[in-house]
Amino acid sequence: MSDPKLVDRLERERDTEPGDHKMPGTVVLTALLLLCFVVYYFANWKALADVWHVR
Amino acid sequence: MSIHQPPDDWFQAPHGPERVWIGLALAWCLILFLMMPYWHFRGKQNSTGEAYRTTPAEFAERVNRFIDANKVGEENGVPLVEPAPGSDIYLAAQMWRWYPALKLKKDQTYRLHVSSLDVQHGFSLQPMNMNFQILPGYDHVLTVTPTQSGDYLIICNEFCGINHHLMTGRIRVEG
Amino acid sequence: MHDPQRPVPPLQRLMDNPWLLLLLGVAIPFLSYTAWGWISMMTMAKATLP
Amino acid sequence: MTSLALPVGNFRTGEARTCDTTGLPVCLHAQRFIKLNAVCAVVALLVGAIGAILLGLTRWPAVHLLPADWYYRVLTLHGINMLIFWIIFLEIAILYFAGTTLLKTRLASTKLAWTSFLLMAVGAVLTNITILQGTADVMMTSYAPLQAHSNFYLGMILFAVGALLGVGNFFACVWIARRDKTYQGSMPLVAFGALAAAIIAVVAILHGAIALVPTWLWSLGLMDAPDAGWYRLLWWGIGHQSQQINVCAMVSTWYLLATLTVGAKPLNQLVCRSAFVLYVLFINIASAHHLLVDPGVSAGWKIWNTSYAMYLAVLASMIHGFTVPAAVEVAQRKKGHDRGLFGWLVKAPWANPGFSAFFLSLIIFGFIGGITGVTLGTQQINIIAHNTLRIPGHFHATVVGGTSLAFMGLCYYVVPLIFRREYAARALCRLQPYLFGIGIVLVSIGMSFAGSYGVPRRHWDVEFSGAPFAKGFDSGAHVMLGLMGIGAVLAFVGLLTFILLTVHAVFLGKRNEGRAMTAW
Repeated sequence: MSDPKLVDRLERERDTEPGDHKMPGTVVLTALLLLCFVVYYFANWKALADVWHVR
Repeated sequence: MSIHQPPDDWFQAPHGPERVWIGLALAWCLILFLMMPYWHFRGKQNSTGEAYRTTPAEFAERVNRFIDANKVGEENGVPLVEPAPGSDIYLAAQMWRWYPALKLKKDQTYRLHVSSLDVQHGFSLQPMNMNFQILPGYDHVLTVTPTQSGDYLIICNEFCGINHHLMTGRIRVEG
Repeated sequence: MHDPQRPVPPLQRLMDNPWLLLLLGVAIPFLSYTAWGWISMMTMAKATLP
Repeated sequence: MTSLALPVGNFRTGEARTCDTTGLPVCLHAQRFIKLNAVCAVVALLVGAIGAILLGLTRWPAVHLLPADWYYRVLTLHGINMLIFWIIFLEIAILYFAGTTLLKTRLASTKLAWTSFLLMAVGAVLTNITILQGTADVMMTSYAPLQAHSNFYLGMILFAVGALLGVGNFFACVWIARRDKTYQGSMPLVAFGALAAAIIAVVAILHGAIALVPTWLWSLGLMDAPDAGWYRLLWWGIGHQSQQINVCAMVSTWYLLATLTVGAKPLNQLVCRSAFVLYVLFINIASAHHLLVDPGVSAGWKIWNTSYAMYLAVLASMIHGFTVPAAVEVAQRKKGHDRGLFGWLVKAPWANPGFSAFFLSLIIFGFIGGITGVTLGTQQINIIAHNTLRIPGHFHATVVGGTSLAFMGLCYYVVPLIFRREYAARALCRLQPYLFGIGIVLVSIGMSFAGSYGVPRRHWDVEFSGAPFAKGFDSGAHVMLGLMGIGAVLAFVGLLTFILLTVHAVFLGKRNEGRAMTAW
């Protein structure tokens, strides 16, 4: 960021204008994350179920 | 702006995809949360951390008495012990050995007492890959039921000094 | 700069109060993790080695 | 150089300058301590890096470089320099930045800052010397009753006290900023994240003091050995908490770099701040996951604490994992990079090392570090993971691929903006985050899957040659250890590149005073 004016401009801008943002790419990325999470997590429960019983 | 003071009215409920994601993440976290209590009551693998206070000297004495009462042979210089199914069995961790070697019956349940006679050790059963922390002064009780027969290796997986990698033991499970 | 007409929500009050956050941030883990864990270890029964 | 008008804030004459690039005020006292702490951080990083390559080449069974005693010595050195010294020195630097520049206030106390810095530096040097003398081969965790030389504990205590004073200075800055009304109402988001990190640091350092002071007295022969279980409980109160400081500092760095590189703004301040509050309140109890297969602590304690009280801190990380890329996406689309699902990502400034380091850090932390961490920290699943290589596999994705990489990205801005020197060899700078990121991904994956085969961590010889009972691991485990070794070499090259570029820039780089930094 070499333009100092950019910061001034950003500072004056409001944070969020409700409803005018689209983020479909992020939705896909995070959905993928959740999918990996679910798979890895339950694969581990499966692996655990195969070992000796212990209380 | 993340590096400037936010506007006065920043306190706003999220909306759109962000709101949906928070809901989804919360639901997933609830599932994560429920899995542990669920497995605690319904699963077969739970280390509840059952333990009693002891001392290395007391525990060593108990291990020796256990060996004297149940010894059936020797393996690689380590006494091999065959206890009665359902009984209390003892295993000592010490720089750098697991003592004695155990001969167990498949599908029988034992109360395995493990403690350390010196520093911290890690009980790691291979290739089953079950791991427990072993501390001096703590009689760690694992109520185990071997479900497969075969020769199993106990390795130490908590650093315990220069010969840590030599600290191995044996559990033999017969069908 | 705050508009005095608008009441500040309680959650925002918490977020804008570093000292309260510090107090809660230290107290919660100390009670839940440290004190409880410590009590759990101290109340451990003695091994009955016959 | 310094702008004629004094910057906004409570600065006295000659005490501050206006940043030529961002227009933010920079307190000159704070700037000095940012520099000092950052330099020490990079020195610790270099020590840790030399350790890293030696360890990687030892645990790669085909190479098996070091003898056993040096393996454990270097492992202790590597752990402490990377996880404690590199990270905490840089975090204290971040606190000086956030506590002054972002709050538009002067540094609260120069004397306190000097005391803090000297204690930390002396502590770090003393600990490192003791380790290299071979009298502290006890690993970073130094689990009692395994004993190190008393200077090892003393060094750690000095370092911790110094860090606590640095954190205290940050809180003092917050105090005077509020008193002088240099900010009103809510502080900037990045400063809020730094506040969260500072609070967690207080928890960590208090636990460190309770654990290490009796241990130090024991090593001097003045006390009985601390109880092993008690020591673990208290030690993990600093051992894991210090990693939670990383998480907060890293997430703050993500927000900062997203702003600096693509002009991203948080979508919703309430969401971001709530996530930080969840960290402050709940993430610290998660240290219990180190004691999941320990004797003595009850199942109730384990489940309650490792569920982070219903996984509220996991929720927080998942929220940041959405809001950060979403902020980038929104900013990019506003600039016109609006094609399809991922046009915004394709058109992102991948040649800017600040951006590539930040975004790779986000991906590595989330997809590898986060997922594995939550899974390993599940009470029963820990039975098949505790003390295996899965554990370092996890934290090399969080602390190294996540935090360290994000901090490297930060350095690509700190050096031009604070040291006011430009990086040379720009092409190499652009390449560096990828080299390091890919290397560390291989290290993490190699370790994680070798650990799934049961390969233990902190273990010199997984063939157990010479042991009474011995059976090596499957060939699959060896493939994974090989992958780890190759990754370690790549990551080391990437890390060394970073250190050389940064040291060169700090001492010999072209000065940029009086003008904006050269854009990446």
